Amino acid sequence: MKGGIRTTGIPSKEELEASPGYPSAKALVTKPMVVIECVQDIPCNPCEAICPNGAIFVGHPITQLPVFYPERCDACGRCIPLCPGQAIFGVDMTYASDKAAVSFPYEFLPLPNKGDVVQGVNRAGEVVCDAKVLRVQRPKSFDHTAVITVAVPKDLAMEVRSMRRLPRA
Amino acid sequence: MRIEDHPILGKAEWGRKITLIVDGEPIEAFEGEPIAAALIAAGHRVFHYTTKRNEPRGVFCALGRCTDCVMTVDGQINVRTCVTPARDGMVVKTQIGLGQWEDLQVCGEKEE
Amino acid sequence: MGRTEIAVVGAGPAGLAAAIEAARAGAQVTLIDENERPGGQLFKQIHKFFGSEAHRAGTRGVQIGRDLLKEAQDAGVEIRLNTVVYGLFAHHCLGLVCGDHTEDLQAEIIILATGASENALAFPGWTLPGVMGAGAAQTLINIHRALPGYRVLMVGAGNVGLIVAYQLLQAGAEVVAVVESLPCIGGYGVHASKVRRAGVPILTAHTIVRAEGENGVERAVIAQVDENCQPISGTEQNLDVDTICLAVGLSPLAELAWMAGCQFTYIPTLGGWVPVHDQDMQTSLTGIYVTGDLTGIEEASTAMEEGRLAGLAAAETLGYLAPEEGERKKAQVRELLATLRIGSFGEGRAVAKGQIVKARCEA
Amino acid sequence: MKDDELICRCEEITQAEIKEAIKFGLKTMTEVKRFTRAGMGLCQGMTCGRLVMGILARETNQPLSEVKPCTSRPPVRPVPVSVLANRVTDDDQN
Repeated sequence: MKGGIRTTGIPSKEELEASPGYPSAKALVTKPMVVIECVQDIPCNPCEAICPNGAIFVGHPITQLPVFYPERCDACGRCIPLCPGQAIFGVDMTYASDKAAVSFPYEFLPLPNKGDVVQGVNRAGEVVCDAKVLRVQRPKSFDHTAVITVAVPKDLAMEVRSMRRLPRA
Repeated sequence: MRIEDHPILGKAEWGRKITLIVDGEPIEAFEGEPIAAALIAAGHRVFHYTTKRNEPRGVFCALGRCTDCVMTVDGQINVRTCVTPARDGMVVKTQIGLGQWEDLQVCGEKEE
Repeated sequence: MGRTEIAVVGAGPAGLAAAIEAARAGAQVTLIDENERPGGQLFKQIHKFFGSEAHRAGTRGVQIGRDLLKEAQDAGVEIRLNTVVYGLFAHHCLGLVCGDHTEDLQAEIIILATGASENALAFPGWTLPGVMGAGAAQTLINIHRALPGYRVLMVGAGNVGLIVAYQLLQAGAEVVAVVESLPCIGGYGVHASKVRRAGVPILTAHTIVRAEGENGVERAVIAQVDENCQPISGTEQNLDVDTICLAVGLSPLAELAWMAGCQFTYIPTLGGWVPVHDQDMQTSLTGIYVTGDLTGIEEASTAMEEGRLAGLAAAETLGYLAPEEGERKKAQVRELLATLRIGSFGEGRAVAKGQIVKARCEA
Repeated sequence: MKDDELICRCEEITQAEIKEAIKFGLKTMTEVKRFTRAGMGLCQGMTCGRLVMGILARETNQPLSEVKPCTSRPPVRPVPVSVLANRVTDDDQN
């Protein structure tokens, strides 16, 4: 098979859309929610345990792909820093008329500051847009994984998945 | 280079600052860290030259198994620097080939 | 000669878990490690682990290491650090190197948890300073906080290669590329995705052709490979790097098990020669148990469960656990182990592990 | 891998030397080690052992499952003789 996560490290559109953790375009426009980009049968289920609303189901065996129920998700984002694969993101299509807010886990230094304009990158690490930093969360419970929320053009909400690393001081 | 700050591990907590004499030059180290770590942090790459081909070798396994990082330390040859803790004033030399014993005191042969 | 009831060799995840279970059951346990710090490779695993809550998923390896150490101390395990086991002799006697002298230690049961060592890859220039094991780089950056280089080429896209590439970025180095000679990425896709998002290309069907430099690596030459893993001429590329990390697999570190006379079997999926063992992790020799990567290359999560299994079995053998209780506890651990060996990444290991036990029955 | 490539880093033995030795009829790792010194250096084959096993299997058309490592002997880590000779027993300690 050409393309796809096993050859490129990037989940393909087909892989993502076939995954039960990936909300439909229809659901996405209704409210903020998480997007689970977990496409391989790894034995792992912390996302299921931490969700206070039962919006994520893995079940048995724990290699099953997480099933996401958008209607139950209140976008609290607790699963984002916990996922050992950093495969969960937050997407808010309702953020503004022309912008969406995207949240992603980030484990590099230096961290950006709220209000900074950083470069949004896609799953291949390519810069696709400027992105204004809306929030940088790093409470103790996240165990050193920061969650950064940026505003991006709406049509890039399902493309931007991180930011270009900032140069070390 | 030292990694002072780290996104996961936080700010480094170094031990007591000490000095190693490496090929006659002082370099800064922290007490108890492996000699090899201090050398790598100081940008030192060649730890010994091989016996037959006189080729440079440096840290390869960093676990005390491969013996590529051996140097002459306080006169003792073939010291695996990746698992030997640094102590203040240690005299460390890039080992040439099999090296040469320099100070028999460390072998316990010197009579008091 | 010193004596103990259970001697555990190697204080990594498997050895620590074994020592904790056995000591909790009431046995006298001596845990021996050649390093200055216990924990094996756990303290350099700064990423969050996979698995379920029972496997401490979502917790970083370094924290699991701290937890296990505390548990071992609380359980009354005697931990002997800076102590090399240089030999395993008749009558369960271990030869120890402790600083300036040697000692003997005899144990009723010996649990070997000696782990694994990194495989090498020979190519022109592989002896230059700056070429090192991925584990070596990981030790330097995460334990000793010394950066071995600024521009790194990672060879191998299994989990070790991908994880260490990511951790090199976290430490402040640039990873110029990850090359993998196979047409597919061997490690978890999510690890590959993290590296890709950080801007690092993963070049499958590529290999390192040579390393060049005077007194250390100054550049690497990589090339595409054909179906037989041979470089295709004309596809060479020069990469400006000062460090080349090798992540081309691990082999069980089994010298002591060989020396003891344990029977072995060859299982490529598990890293080569592994000592055969039964459902309780006991080898072909009564009273000698094996656990962790020594019994086949897996991961820290499985190593901890296998360690627990060996620790429980050893305590049971010595009478510290009633047979029913022992069986019940062991069954729980086996179940936890089984859940880590399913799915496309685990099935092969489950089959291979079954072969080991089968080989033991036939031995 | 080219023939002039070093395989044993400690004793600086090339693939060519190992292949040449195998032509004399060597079939086991122990024979190759004694004949060529590959794996006889300071690290005792810790790094090159697996590479030599691969070459031996290929050159003798044996599956890898037929090639066992060299006999494992103490000490399994480099230990100064002065330390090995300084054996402390209970009698010394009491």
